[in-house]
Amino acid sequence: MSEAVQNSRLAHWYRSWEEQTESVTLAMWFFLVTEVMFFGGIFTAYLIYRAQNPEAFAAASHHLDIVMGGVNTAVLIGSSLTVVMSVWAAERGKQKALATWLFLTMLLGLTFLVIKYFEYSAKFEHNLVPGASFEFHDTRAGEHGYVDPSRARMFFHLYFFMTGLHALHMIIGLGIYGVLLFNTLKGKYSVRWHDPIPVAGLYWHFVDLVWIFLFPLLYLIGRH
Amino acid sequence: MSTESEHHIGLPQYFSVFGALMALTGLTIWIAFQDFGWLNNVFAVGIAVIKATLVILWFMHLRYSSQLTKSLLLVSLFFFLLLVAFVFADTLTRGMLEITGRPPVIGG
Amino acid sequence: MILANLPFMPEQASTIAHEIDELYVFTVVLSTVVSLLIVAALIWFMVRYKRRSADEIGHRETAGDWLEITWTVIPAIVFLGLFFWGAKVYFDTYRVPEGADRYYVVGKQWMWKFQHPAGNREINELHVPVGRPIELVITSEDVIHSFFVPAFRTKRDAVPGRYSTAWFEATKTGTYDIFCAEYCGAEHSLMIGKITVMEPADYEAWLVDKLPERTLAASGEELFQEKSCNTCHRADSDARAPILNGIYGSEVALLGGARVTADDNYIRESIINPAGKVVAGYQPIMPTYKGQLTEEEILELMSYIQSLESAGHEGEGAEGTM
Amino acid sequence: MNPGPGQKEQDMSSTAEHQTDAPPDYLNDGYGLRSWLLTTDHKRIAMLYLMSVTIFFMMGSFFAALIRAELVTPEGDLVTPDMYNRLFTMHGVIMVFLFLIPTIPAVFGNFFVPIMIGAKDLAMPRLNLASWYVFNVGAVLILYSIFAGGLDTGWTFYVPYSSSYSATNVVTAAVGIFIAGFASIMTGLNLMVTIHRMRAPGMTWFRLPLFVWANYATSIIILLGTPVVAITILMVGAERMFQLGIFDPAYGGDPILFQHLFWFYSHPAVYIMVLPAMGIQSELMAAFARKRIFGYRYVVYSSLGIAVLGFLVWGHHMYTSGQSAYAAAVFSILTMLVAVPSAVKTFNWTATLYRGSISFQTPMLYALAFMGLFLVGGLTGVMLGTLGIDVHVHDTYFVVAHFHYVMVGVTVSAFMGGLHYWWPKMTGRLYPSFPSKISAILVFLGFNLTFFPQFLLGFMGMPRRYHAYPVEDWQVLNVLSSAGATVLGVGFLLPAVYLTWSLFRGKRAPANPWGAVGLEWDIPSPPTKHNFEEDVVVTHEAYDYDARRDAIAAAAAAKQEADLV
Repeated sequence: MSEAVQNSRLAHWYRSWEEQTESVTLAMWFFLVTEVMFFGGIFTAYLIYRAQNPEAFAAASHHLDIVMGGVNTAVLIGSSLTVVMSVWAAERGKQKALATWLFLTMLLGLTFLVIKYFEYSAKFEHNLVPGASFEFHDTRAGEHGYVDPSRARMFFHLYFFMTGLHALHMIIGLGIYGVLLFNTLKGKYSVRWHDPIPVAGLYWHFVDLVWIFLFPLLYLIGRH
Repeated sequence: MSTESEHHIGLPQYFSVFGALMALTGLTIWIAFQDFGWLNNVFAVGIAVIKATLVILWFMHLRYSSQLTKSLLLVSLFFFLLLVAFVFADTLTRGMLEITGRPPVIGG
Repeated sequence: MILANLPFMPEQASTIAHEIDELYVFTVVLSTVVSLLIVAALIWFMVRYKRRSADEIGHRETAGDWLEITWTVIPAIVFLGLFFWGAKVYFDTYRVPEGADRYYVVGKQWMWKFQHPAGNREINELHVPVGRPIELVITSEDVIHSFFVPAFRTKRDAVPGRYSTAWFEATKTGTYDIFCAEYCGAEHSLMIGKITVMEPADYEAWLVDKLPERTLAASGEELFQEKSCNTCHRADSDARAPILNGIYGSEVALLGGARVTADDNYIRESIINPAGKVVAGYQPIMPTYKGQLTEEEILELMSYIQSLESAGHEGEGAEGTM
Repeated sequence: MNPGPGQKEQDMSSTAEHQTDAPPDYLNDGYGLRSWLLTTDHKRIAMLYLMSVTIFFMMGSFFAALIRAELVTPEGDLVTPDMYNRLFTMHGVIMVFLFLIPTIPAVFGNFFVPIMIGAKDLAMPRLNLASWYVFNVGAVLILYSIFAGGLDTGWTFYVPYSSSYSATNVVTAAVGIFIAGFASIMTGLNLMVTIHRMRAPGMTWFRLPLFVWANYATSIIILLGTPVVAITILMVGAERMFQLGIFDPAYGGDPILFQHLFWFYSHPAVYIMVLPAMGIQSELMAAFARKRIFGYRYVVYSSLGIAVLGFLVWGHHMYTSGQSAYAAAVFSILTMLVAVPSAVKTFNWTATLYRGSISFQTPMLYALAFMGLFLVGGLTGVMLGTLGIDVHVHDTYFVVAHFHYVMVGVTVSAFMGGLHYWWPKMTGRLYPSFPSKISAILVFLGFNLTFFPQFLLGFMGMPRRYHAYPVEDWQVLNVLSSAGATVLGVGFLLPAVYLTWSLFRGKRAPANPWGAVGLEWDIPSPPTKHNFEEDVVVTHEAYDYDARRDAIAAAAAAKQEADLV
């Protein structure tokens, strides 16, 4: 890439390349602070309601498909690895490797959403989606006693809200990585300037982090 | 990550972190099926925190970031826990004072 | 009492009204004095250090660390003092004294419904005897309302799904306004009522000629049979459900080791969501009654359960064990 | 109140006599709609924000005027109860989310933080322009909900009324507020990164002007608080649209949990509104007493103290809501602690005037009004934080009077003070000083006449959000309050007249009309596109008048020669 094009990437109000990279990375970290508080609100609601109805939440969580949840966790951790590899490739200017890792990340992200789609459609079939058709039966083995369906429905309120919000963040992530892939194929990035790759990586890792907490809190309660 | 040059994270480190994350996922699923009573919750959240720290330190390069970036994460966690703590402080002590004439019997 | 007839102050018609007014007037006077001192200092500086010439500049000040510490610590101490006084008054307003008469208040979109212990029901009107502590158990059927009587200085939100308690002891007979203080929709400002404080004798007389056929507890007992609660909650039953005599206000050990005090909210939740808190030694087999009982019926059952004193001693008006 | 010229800024600027070699100032650095609507210059974006917030302030005030007109008569016969509910809700939503929260950080923060720290622009100019568009999209959604039937939940959106019982378009307004909140996050993020990364060499943390510190503390609150109300509003939206009844008592939901999540943001939000105003107050006191702020570091620490303690006190909005008495006591102690930094600031501002050289131009009138009104607003806040008093006065006009003393008395008078202080620098024009002093006095008198009677009404028990009050003898105070509102309205309209006039016929402003010290006064007014022609190196403290004695003399001479009164 010609020197002129590269220099146009250094915005005139920054004093050096490092300063620009640091500022952009810092801005993303600040944004992640807002995301932590954003998910923090709904996690607070989850913790309060679970503390108030542990039995109902355990019974409701039993309906979630732990296989799909586990696979999704593996898929997301895999996508974190491909993101890290894309940053590794970008730092060394390996354009072809960068493009493949970005594509793999998008592929894994898409897999996650497809598995999510199957999970949601399974919930529709078992009418576990909050609304008129919601009906709940405690399917746990052994004697657990009576569980109030309305409290179990509260679990599904939280489940659909949290996983839906997470899936929305995943879709936004796919959009970002689509743009990155497009730019990489057009040769916009070089060893000298490739800031968007690690910054978008931070966002993707955060979405993975949210799932790392969502998975145990939603899927793994009431399994014993 | 300030200057990239001196401390490139090598590929083996990435793969070992990836392996650890996958192992921890398996572990947390296995533990979920064993009955440790209330310890189950502690394990579930504990393993999630360990996995999160792995991702943050290595994958998100926080190890080599500036002091400011490191403190950002702690600040946001502090305020989140503050929100949770105060809301729990309210919900847990809600019924105490409102019994006719009988002082609340705490614990015991 | 100097506080009784200050201008712009509502009537003092309850025991705690006096306490709250004292705290309020003290804070107002303190704030005014402090503000006037600061404003005086400001005005004096403005007059004394007016700019004399266009290019005059202020003197170079060295920061007074000690001065800063004093005007950090002193306000903190004054404010904390205010906190303790305020907290004492607050806990007085919310800790219901022993042996208060219990009235039920149900807020419904744009009206207040009252139930006397003797069973009388009123809407937007409440008659209470003077000189006796009155406990109000407040709930709402739809949105959040707030029961507010300026003359008694009491205010408590009526939150749907749970009971809140407030109490007052009227000291002056008369009629006072009841307002809804929490915005609750179209006719929020029309959700007002009158509370009439009467001499105990007049109150008894009023009760008698308006007496419904049976007290709350009696209608609660009838509901207890009608909803076949007694099939399990029987004194002599082979322990399929806990005996309810004397359970109210006592401490209950729950399945899983927690201990909770059986207050109104616990009983209401056990009716609506029985599996929520199961008594130790019993199975969670009780079905939910959510949707089958109106708020008033739950209150009647509540009164009945409270009237079941433990078999040991004779409660007032208790019918003994079944 | 300030310029609300319909058309864009650039067609009004006078025939600019182009200096031959010097670069043109930012107003004349490009003409046409494109140069304004696609600008990345933080100064132009600040002017765009100024226009948006002026329009919203006028709309909010219009609803306030209707509310005051309604309350003149006890029967409430001007508008129907439903209409009245929509009026006070829209007054609240527009004023809080579209005027008070964005204004000072987005207008003066955008314009002056980069200049005050010696930077050419904000860290992310494109994000800055995007925030203006996002803000306007959010605002359009909120305003659309007015014409599509209005919103009657109050700006607090308390559940279960807002989620299951209100028939008005709650979701549209909620999405609008979510988007406007996102714009606020973008501004906060931009200011935060700029202050951290873009300070000129020599501009250490304790040489920063206090206005920059105030914006820093505000950005902390914006970044930590705004997302929580965003998620809370999404929950209400989800409850209305998808029956995900997270707060619905029928499913074990807890309406008080909504209040916790809402006030976790909304109390720090009142510090988002008041902290930048305190920053302007520090600037005005230093400039018009020509003296360093007394105890600079303590004022900085109290700003940061307010930002952090602000997150610990939200429960004092819920003393009577069924929250447990112990939690109420904890929140009350912490509320007393959060009042201390404000007291420290007040004492420091007062001490700044000691042995200063005080001049009484218009911005200083607003600063002195700020002092008086902040004393009343702050101390009544402490009263409301006291458990015993709040039980009686919660949700009455006492609370309405308190937060108007802080919102209008403190934030808006600081905004007006800042506007009159920086107007010459932003537009290169001087406004006539006599009418501006009249309007400042009118605002002060009208304000007190409007809101002081409401304290009395509040303690007498008049609940808030009532369109009709049954008690006859409250009418006198309400009529007084409504009369005050008209005086306040005139006081706010006057500046719109003379400031717009000054854009066309005002005298050309010298670089330092007030003889103040600060990087923004060393550059021409209006500044050029890149603020500083040569690189800036900072050697002095923030308000070092002694070191700049000669510069002040020169500025005073320049002002004299431009025969300013």
